[in-house]
Amino acid sequence: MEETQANAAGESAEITTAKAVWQVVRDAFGEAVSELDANPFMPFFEVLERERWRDIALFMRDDPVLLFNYMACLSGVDYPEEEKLGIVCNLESLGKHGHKIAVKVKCEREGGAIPSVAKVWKTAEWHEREAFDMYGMIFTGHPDLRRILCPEDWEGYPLRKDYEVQETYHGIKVPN
Amino acid sequence: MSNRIAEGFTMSEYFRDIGSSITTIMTGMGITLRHFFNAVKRKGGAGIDEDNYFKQVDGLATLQYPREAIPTPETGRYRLYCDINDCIGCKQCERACPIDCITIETIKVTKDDLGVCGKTSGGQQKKFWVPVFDIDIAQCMTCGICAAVCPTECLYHTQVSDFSEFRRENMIYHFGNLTKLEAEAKEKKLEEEKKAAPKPKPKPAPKAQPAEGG
Amino acid sequence: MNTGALLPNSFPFVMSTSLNAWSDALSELYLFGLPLGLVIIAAVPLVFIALYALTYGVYGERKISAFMQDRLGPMEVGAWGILQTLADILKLLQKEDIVNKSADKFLFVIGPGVLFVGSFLAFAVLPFGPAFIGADLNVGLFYAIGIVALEVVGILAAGWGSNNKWALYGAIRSVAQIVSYEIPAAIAILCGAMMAGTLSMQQFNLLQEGPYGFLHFFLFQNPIAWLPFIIYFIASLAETNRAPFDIPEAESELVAGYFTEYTGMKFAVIFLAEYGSMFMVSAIISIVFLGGWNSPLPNVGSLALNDWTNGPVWGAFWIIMKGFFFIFIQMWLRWTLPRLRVDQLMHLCWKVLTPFAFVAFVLIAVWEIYVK
Amino acid sequence: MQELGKSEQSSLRVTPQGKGRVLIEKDLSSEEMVLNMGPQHPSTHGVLRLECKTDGEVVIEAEPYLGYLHRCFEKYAETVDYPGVVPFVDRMDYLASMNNDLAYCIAVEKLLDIEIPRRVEFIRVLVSELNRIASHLVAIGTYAIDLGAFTPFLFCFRDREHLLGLLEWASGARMLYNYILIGGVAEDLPKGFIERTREFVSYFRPKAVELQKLLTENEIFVKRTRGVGMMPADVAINYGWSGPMLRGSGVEWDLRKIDGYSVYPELDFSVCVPDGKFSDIGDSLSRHLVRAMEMEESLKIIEQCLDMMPGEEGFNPRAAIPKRIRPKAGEVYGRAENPRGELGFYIQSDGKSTSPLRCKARSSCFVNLSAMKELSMGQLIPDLVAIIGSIDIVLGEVDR
Repeated sequence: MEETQANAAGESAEITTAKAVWQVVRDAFGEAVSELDANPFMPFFEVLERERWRDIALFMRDDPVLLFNYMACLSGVDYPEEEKLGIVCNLESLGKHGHKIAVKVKCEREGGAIPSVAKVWKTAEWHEREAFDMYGMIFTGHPDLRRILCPEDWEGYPLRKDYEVQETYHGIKVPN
Repeated sequence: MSNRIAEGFTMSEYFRDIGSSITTIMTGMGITLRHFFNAVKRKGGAGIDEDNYFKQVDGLATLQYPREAIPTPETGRYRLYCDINDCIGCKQCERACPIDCITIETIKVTKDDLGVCGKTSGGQQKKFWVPVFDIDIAQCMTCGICAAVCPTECLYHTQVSDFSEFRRENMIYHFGNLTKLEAEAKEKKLEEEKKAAPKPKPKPAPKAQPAEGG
Repeated sequence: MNTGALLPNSFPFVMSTSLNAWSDALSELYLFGLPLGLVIIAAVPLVFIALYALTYGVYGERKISAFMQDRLGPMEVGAWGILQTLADILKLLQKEDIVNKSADKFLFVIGPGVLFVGSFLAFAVLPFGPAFIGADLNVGLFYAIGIVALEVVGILAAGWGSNNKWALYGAIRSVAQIVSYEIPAAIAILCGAMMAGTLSMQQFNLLQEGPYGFLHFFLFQNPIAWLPFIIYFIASLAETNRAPFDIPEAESELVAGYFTEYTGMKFAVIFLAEYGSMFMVSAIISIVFLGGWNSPLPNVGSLALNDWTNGPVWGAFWIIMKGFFFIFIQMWLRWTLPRLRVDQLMHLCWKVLTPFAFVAFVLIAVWEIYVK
Repeated sequence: MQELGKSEQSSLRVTPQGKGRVLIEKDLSSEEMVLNMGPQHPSTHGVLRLECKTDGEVVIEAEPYLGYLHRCFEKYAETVDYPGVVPFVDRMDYLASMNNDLAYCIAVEKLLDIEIPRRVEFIRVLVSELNRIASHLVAIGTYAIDLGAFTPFLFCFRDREHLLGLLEWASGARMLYNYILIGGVAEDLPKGFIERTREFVSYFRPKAVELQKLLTENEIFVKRTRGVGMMPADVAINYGWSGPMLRGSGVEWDLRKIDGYSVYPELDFSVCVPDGKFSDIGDSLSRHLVRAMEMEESLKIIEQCLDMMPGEEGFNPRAAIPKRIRPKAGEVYGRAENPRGELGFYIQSDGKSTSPLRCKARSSCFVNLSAMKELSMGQLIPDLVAIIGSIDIVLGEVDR
C-alpha cells in the first residue's frame, strides 16, 4: 500500500494519454461520452448515448490521432443495482501510439440493446456473442448473434447476478 | 500454394525443389536412423532432484509404468493427508478449499477430557474432537491452498501420486479421530457439562457447523 | 522358413542340392490321387506371408517406430512384446462386428475381402526360390502389377459402402492416388522388363544369377537402372498408401480414411492386406532390380560365397530378407516424414515421377539397344 | 430437399435434337457437402467442432462451434475468493498454467497495489519461461502430428518431460501448478534447481536444433505450411490476434516488451518475427517459426534469470502475500504474454467481498480462433488441418 507513490509516476503517464484520448473523443462527440474516470488501474469513460457507440468506435479506430486498431477485450458486466447490463471494452493502439483506454457502454437489463462493433473490430464478433450468451443483451447489427459457449437452447444468462440454473436440460439433471 | 507453383514455376525452381526435398528427407532419415541405433541404450530412472538427471544416457525414454516410475520429488504435491493427531479442528482448510472437498465436524472437548485429547506435536492444546474429517480425494485438485492455511501443518500433500480405486466411495478418506459411538458419547458429555454450568457461554455451539461454514 | 540362415556356411550347397531333390520328390507326391505335394509347396510361401504379415510386419512396425522415437514399443506380451500382435488379433476376433445401419451392406462386407484378395493374389507369381513359386506365368510381372489394381475396387467399395463422409474422402483420395501412381510404377517396372526381355518372374531371377552376386543384379547392370528403381520404390509407397503418401488414411485429416467404420476382424483383414501388399511391392522391387532369390554375395577367389549361399532355402531367405529390407525403409520413411497434400501428391506423380520415368525408359532403351 | 431438387434441375441441360427427340445432359456440377469435423476429431486439438461446407476437397466455409469444454470459469470465479481462483486459472490453458497464473496475479496485484519481492519476480519469470518452452513444444509437436509426422511429436514430448519434471520439482505438481500466488510464489526454488535448469538449457539446445532439422527444414513440411493460411498484419490486428500468431504476421508486438511487466525490462531478449526468407510472412510456417524461435529466446531469458536472481538469504516467498485479499473497489484489466498470446483478466472488485465481482478472462486462443472462419475459406481439407494446428488452440482456454 505504501508503494502507491512509486507506481503513481509510471501510471500517471497512462492517465495523461488517456485524458488526451478522451479529450479527442469528447471534442468530436460532445455529451455523448461521459467524463473520464481517471482511476490509476483502468482509466475509462462511458458512452452515454449508446446509439452512437458504433460511430464513436469507428471514429476511435480510424482517427489518425487515436488509431485504436486493437480491441484487447470486451467484457460483459452486470450492474444489478443500476438495473443495467453493460460492456467494457479495453482498446489499444497497436503501433506508433501505443495508448490504451477503456470504454463502457450500458443498456437496460431487460431487452436492452447495444450497437454491435463487430464490423469495426472483427474480434468483437465473438466477444459480443459471448457477452450475449452470458448476459443476454442484444447487439444490434451483429452479423451472427448466437450463443457461443452455452448450448443453443440453454435457458437464462448464466453470468447475471440473479441467474438461477435450470433444473433439467433435455431430461438431464443440471448439477448445481 | 498450388497457385504459387503454377505461377512462378521455372525449371531451375523445379530441380531445386527436388534437390532440397532429397537432401532434407535424407537429413531427417539420418536423424531417425541415429535414434534407431541409439535404441540399445535406455535412460535411467533418476529423478529430477538427483544430480545425475541430465547426465543419464540419451536413449529410450520410456519407463514401464507400474514397475518403473518417474520418482516424485520431495516437493511433490499429490495425495492429501491429514495427521489427525495434530489437527485442532479450526476448519480453516474447509473454508479455504475452492471446491469444498473437505468436510469437518467438531465437538468441543469437555474440560476433564482436555488431557485425553492431548496436545499437538507443536505443544498446542487441542480443544476440539474431530469425529468427521473427510476428504473427497476424487474431487481434490491438489492445489495446496488448504495445506497453506493449516496452522499446525497437519494437512499436507504426500508424494503418493497413484491412488486410484475401483469404487468411488473408497475415494473419500476418513481421518476423524472418533468413531460414531465415541462421538455420540462425547457430545452427550458436552451437553451434560453445558447443563451443569449454564454460565456465560458466548461461543457458538460446536454442532452448528453448517451455519458457521457459510 | 529362414532355417537356411541357421545352416553352417560350410555345406549349404550340399544341403540345397539335396533340398532340391527333396522338393522335386515332394512335388510328385500324390496322395489319394491328389497332388498334395504341390499344394504343400505352394502353401509354404503363403504360410510365411500370413505369418509375416500377422506377426512380424505389425510387430516390426511398432518396434521400429518405437525405437526411432525413443520409445520401447510393446513390451508386455511375451519377451519384448513379441506376442503383442497375437494378442491384438485375439482382441480383434472378440470385437463386435459392427455394420452401420445405413451402410451399403454388400459393399461394406465385400470391401475388405476384395482388398485382401487383391493384395494376396499377386503372391501367386512371387518366386520364393528356384523351386518355390505358385504359378510361373509368362506374364507374371504384368499379372502382379495388374492384380494389385484390384485393391482399388476393394477400397472404393469399403469407402462408399461405409456411408461415412470421411471414408468416402479416403476412398476417393486412395483411388485417385493408386490409379495415378500406377503409371510411373508401370513405366519403371517396364524399364526392368526391358532389361530382362521377359515378363516371367522366375526368368527375372534366373537372368540375374551369376558368380559375382550383386553385380549381376539389374540395378548394377545398367548405369541408369537406379532411376526406375527409385521411381518404382516411391510409387510403390503411394500404391500401398504408406507415408508420406498415406493421405487416404491420414489420421489427422480423415480420422482413418476408408476403414473408419470397420471393426473387429474386418479391420484386421484390411490391416493384413496393407502389410501383405507392403511385402508384395518390396518383393517385386527386389525381384526386378535386386535379383530376387539370388544371393548378393560374390565369389571372391576361393571363397565361393555366392555358390554357398544359393539354393532353394537360401533363395527364400534372400528374397524375404530383401523384402524386409524394403519394408524397413518404408517404415523408416513413414516415421520420419510428414504427409504430403493431395495436390502435392499429384504434382509429384504427374510432374516429377512420370517425366523422369519416361526419361529413364528412353535411356534404358538406348542403353539396351546400342551399348549393351 | 427443395434445394436438392433445384440444383438437380439446374444441372440438367435439355437440347432439342429434332423429330421430337431431346438430348438430356447432366452437368458434372456438384453439390456442397457438409462435413462435421469434430468434436471428436484427431486434429481439432480437443473438442472443437468445425462445420465445414465442402466442395470435394475444398472447404468453402468452416464455422467453428465451441463450448464443449465450457467449465463456467467466470461464474465460478465469482464464488471463490481471490487466491481460490488461481487453481481454476491453471486449468484454463492447461499447457501453460504458470503463464496463466502470472497473468491473473498481475491483474489482482495491480488492483491491490502491492510490491513483489525481486526474487519472487525472477522465480516467476523463470518458471513461466520454462512453461512457455513446454507449451511451445506441445504446439510444435502436435503441429507435426497434424501434418503426419509422428516422430517430432514424441521428441517434443520427451523434452517436455524434463520441463514438467523441473516445474514439478519447484511447485509440486506436474501440470496444474498453483505456484504463482497473489503477492508471491508458493515455495522457494528447491536446492539445486538453478543448476538443474542450467543443465536443461545445455541439454535442450542441441535437441532444438535436431527438431529443426527433422521438422522445420523438411521440404514436405515447408511445402505443407508455406503460404497456407495467410493472414495480413492489419487483418490480424483487427481480429485481435496476439502472441506468436500476430508476430507470425510480421507485427513486432510482445507484451513482455510493450507492457514490460515483472522483470522483463531488465532482461535482454528479442521479439521473434519471421524475416520472410524462409516463409511467407503471415502464413502457417511463419507462426511455426515464431514458436521455434521463441523457444531459443526463452532459453536466453532463463539463463539471464538464473544469473541475475537475487540470493535466497532470508527469503520468504510468501512474505508479500496479503493475509486477507480484499481489494479496493475498482476494476482492472491486467494481462501477460501467454505462449498463445495476450491473456488478460478483467477483474471488478466491489471493495467489500473477498471474491471478485466479475472476472473475465480474455483468452488468447478464443480470440485467435475467431479468425478461423476467414482463414478457412477456400482451403483444402489438409490445409484446414494445417491452419488449425498453426493457431495452436487449447480448448480449455477457448471455452474456459
